[in-house]
Amino acid sequence: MLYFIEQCLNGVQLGMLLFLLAAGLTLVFGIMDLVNLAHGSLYMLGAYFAATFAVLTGSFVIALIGALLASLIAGMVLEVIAIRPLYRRDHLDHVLGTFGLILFFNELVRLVWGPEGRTLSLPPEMLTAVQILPGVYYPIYRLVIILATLAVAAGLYVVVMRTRLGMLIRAGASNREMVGALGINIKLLYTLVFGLGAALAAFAGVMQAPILTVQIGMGENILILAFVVIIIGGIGSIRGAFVAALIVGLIDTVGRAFLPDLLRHVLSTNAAQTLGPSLSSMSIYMLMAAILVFRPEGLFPAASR
Amino acid sequence: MIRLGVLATTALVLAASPALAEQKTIKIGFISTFSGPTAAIGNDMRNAFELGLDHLGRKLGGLPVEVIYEDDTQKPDVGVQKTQKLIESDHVDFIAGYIWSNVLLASLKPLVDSKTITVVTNAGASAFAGERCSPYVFSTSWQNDQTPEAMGMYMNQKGVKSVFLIGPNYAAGRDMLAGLKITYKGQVLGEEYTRWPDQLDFSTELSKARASGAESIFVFYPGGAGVQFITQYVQSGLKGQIPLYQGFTIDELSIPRLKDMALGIPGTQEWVNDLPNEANKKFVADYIAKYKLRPSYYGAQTYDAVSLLNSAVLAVNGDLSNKEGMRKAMEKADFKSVRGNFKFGNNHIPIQNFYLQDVVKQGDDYVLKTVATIVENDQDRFHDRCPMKLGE
Amino acid sequence: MTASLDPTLVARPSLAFTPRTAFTAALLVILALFPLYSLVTGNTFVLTLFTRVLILAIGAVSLNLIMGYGGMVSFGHAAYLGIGGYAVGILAKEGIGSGFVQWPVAVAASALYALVVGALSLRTRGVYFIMITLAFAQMIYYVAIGLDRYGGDDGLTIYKRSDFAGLIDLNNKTLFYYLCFAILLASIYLISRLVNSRFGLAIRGTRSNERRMRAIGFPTVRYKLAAFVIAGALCGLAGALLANHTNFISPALMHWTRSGDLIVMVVLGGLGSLFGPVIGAVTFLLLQEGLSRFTEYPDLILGPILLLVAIYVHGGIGGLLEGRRGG
Amino acid sequence: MCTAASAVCLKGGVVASALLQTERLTRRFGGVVAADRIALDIAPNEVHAVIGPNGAGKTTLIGLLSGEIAPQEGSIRFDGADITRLPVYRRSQLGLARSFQITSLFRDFTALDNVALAVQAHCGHSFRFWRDARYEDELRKPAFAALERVGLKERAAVRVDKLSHGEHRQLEIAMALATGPRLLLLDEPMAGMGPEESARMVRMLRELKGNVTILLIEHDMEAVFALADRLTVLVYGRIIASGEPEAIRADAAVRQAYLGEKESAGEGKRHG
Repeated sequence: MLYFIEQCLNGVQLGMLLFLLAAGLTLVFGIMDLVNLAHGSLYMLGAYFAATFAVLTGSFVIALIGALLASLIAGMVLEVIAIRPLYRRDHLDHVLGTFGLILFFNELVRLVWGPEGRTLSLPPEMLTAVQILPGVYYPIYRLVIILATLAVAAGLYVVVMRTRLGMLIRAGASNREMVGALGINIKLLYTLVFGLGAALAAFAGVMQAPILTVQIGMGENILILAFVVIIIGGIGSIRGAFVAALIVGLIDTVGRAFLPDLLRHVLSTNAAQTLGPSLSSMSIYMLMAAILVFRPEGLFPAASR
Repeated sequence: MIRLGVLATTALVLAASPALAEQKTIKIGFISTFSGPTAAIGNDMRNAFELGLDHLGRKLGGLPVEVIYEDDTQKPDVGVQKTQKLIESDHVDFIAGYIWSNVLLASLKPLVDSKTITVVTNAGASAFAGERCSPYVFSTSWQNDQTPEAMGMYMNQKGVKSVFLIGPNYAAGRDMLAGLKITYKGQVLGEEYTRWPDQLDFSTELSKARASGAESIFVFYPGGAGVQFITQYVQSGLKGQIPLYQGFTIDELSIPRLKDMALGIPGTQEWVNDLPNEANKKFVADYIAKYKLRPSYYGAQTYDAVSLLNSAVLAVNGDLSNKEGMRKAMEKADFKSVRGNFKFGNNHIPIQNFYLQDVVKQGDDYVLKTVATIVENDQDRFHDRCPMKLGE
Repeated sequence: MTASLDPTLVARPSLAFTPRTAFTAALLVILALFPLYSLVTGNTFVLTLFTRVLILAIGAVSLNLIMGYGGMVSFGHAAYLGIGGYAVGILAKEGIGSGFVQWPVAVAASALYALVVGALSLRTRGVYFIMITLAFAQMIYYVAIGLDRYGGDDGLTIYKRSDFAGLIDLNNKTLFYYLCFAILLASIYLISRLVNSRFGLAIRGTRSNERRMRAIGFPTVRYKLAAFVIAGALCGLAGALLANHTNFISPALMHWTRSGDLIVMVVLGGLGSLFGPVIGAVTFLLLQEGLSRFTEYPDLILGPILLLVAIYVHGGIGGLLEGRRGG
Repeated sequence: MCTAASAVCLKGGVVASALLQTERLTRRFGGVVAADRIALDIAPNEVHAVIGPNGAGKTTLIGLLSGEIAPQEGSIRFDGADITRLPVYRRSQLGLARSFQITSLFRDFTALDNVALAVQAHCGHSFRFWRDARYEDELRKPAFAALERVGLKERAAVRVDKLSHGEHRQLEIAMALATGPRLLLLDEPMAGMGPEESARMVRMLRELKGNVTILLIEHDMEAVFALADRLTVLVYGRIIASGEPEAIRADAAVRQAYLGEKESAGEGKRHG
């Protein structure tokens, strides 16, 4: 039981990272109707920025803040230069263009930071585990990730639900034309939203850096997961993204934790060992396919499209 | 503009195709990983290979050498393509390198089909040591199982009652965990394989290890993943509770990133930088002098490859068409290895000692030290599946 | 075939000497002559490289059928390469070396998979279709990783190429090259017939205005599904070729970025044009290969090129050669 | 003369002769009732016009009849057969052809190709993969004839996006005609036309009169009274009157509805 709780925490923690990534993606998708494969590159950039600032300042917190600002700016610049002209084009051109951006950014990072990848080391006090329940030890830092992300989620909720910007965002996600009709400076709104998405992605990139990695292409696998999340959650819906991220995170982790043992009852150990991890990865996509077949608008449709 | 690009590149591909190279210079193709999180390994290999050539005046058996380095990006399918390119386009005389067992297994067919004399400087897939051994393919490293087998023996000596195994789900990962189970006499309470190379979050596996109640954990994660694993192991607070035993997870490349986290985690290896023989002293000293870094076993194995190739070219005094001659010469392993001299098994895999190594702190510096010899003249357990015999 | 109608009423494919036709012709000639070239220079790798280009071009051609003519953007097309490849690999490992078995199985398996995926996916539209095809491709990808017996993530080496009872020896690089070339041309001809047949008009009409198609009495879904299956089968054949080409298959064959590559080739070459995918495949792979020869950072150039094409060019390079621009 | 009330009595007698008949056809969108127990019957070869202010549910009615919108209650019988649950394409194959209020054509095809597709839809399945359909007389001849009927003969080879708006409307009709329909559902064929264009359209439709049954939805009262044999007036999804043109002209309720057009137009904005 305690073990199960621990695994669920791991799942939640993964889910939280996914949410950070998916939130930006779903906004950009919902509001600008842009399929942005390059979102993972912003996640990568954020991590690299942080790694650099950490070396310069020696402080993880400063590095985090610096990375967020840098990514916000990078995102807005990217939007103005490369993304804006894509809005007029169809999804196919989005795929082509942003696919090109992935190649570009991976190469750029290789040019600037070298091929080896970086480490973002934590302050020593983060290197231990705490007893959250009798018998359940959990790494402090992973708790930090969960809490920090929850904070961001809450903040995002407030922004989207309580502010004028949020009103526009919601309006945009459910009815793009309407926002245009309202005579809002739509260009500026788009740039802001894209920058926000970039910052959120960067936040995810920085938070995972100390436990996982800072390396080229780190965004590509998790990007697909993020897409799964926003499809399951419903394009344009932050709430949907949050719920779906948790679901995906839990399925992936709990699946990895328990499937191999279950399989061992029916298969040879070896087969089970190989099949287990891939099965749990598959189950996520099965869920997504099922959702698309039976509830194409996702769990929380934000838009009537 | 794009159209011009196409024509230009087409022209380039046309241009980049030398007519059959006549044998003035020796062409060596070197395949390793030079990008991504494991690029450090590739660089260490390249450094060592360059150093080895320097030590020989950049000549093998008196013939000038040209080396073509190719990046397998750690992907089997890319590895095959690069291998084919080296053979078919660059018409290399020798090929060396290969970090990854799965890349090697994928590339083995073109190597064997083309009878290219190859020196594998790290990958030690079991199949390659056994039924898929080949007369023209040699290894200066080991068969995957050997190193963990040594660790298993050590854990027996220490009387470790039970262990939980964690490794990546690819050829080498499976070999390594299997190897430990061969010699280890205690209980194996669990065995986890993770997606390779893209899974870097080991929280699930660490939680399982903790829950299994095992007395120890054995792990195999080469390259960057090793750093991730150790970091997460420490973060999860397990270091104080469940001791870790590792193979290929802590090395001179990862220590500078791990620092204190690496202390007190023993490993086994066929080479440690402090091995007391002349060849090794020279190698390590010159390497540090030239690159301001410590060489790892990856480098050491690659450095030996240069000497091995040299012995081959000398034996046939430069007649590279005489592959039989070169093969027979190489089987003698007639050169000064930095691990101390060794013999080849019938499958062209070294029969050698394995040592216990530990991380120690010298001032601000962290280094690996040889603690003890675990096993002497160990031969891999797959050699009898290989039909070849030495000297035939 | 009929004179009774005013010929101006049918848009005949123009054989006029446009830059595009000239470029296409030149490209085909170059492709046809490569074996000669590598024979002269002894550089067999160019042949290996271009065989790969041809095979992927076949994949792109098949994708173009559903994407360019049917308006179905499949982000999972690499799955068929994998299925075709694994069909050959698995049969070979199990000791069935005959191409007469392997290739039909590869095609049939791909078609079957396409049938299932299509039947489920075609209930969705637009971006949801993109995503569901991706989802299914990912499933197959992980299935392959889970195939312990067939190498799992490490992939599977194929020791003998498909054997056609002495009819044709695939180990002969030149022969194999021309086989791929022939299959490519054949599939292009097939599609050129297809898209102007009643079936072709049905799927093109559906692409243009599906609501109206139903209103005038077309059960559109079954035609789309049929096109989806045909494309899958053709790409499965490409997969079988690829497996024979590299003598090695691994899940990487089906990684989503491979599907991305295929889309890029089609869009780059020009959506819904017969030779577009070939132009796209050649350009894309040569850019990759070629750029890496004169810069250490090829994608720094390739990436922006793709972006610019996406933004400014209508109908890809084909369109560019016709002077069509985006707006 | 038949009012909503007496529509029930039709059940017995006229049914046999009615080509299309709806009973209690109802469709709500949220709170809005776009079609409220509509009982409609259309005799063979008549031109039956449905008029009403914006948002009266005219387009919804077309949607229900053509099958794009599923009714929540009621039934539709076409030539005696119940088609309430049939998908769009099956109804079309039975001879129910429609034109669209907002022109909906295959813009990247030529005019002839557009019509030819319509013809193709009605001669067997299209699983024919080899023969070049652009040279099949079986498809081209009838298509060409249809274009001739609507006076687009000269424009046959022109791409649709090169045609004028008026020509688009004509093409819409041609496509509907080409399938040899038994019932034409015309959704505001004169929408957005200039006076002489609509005049031509009226002339064209009058030529069709007698050979094909037409259900005409139109704002242009002049056109309606020029063409229709019978009228049905729809307000808020309910039939308020139905009968010969003169009777409708005289009907007080209809007057009321049209005087009240303004606010119901406002309504229309929301749930049209």
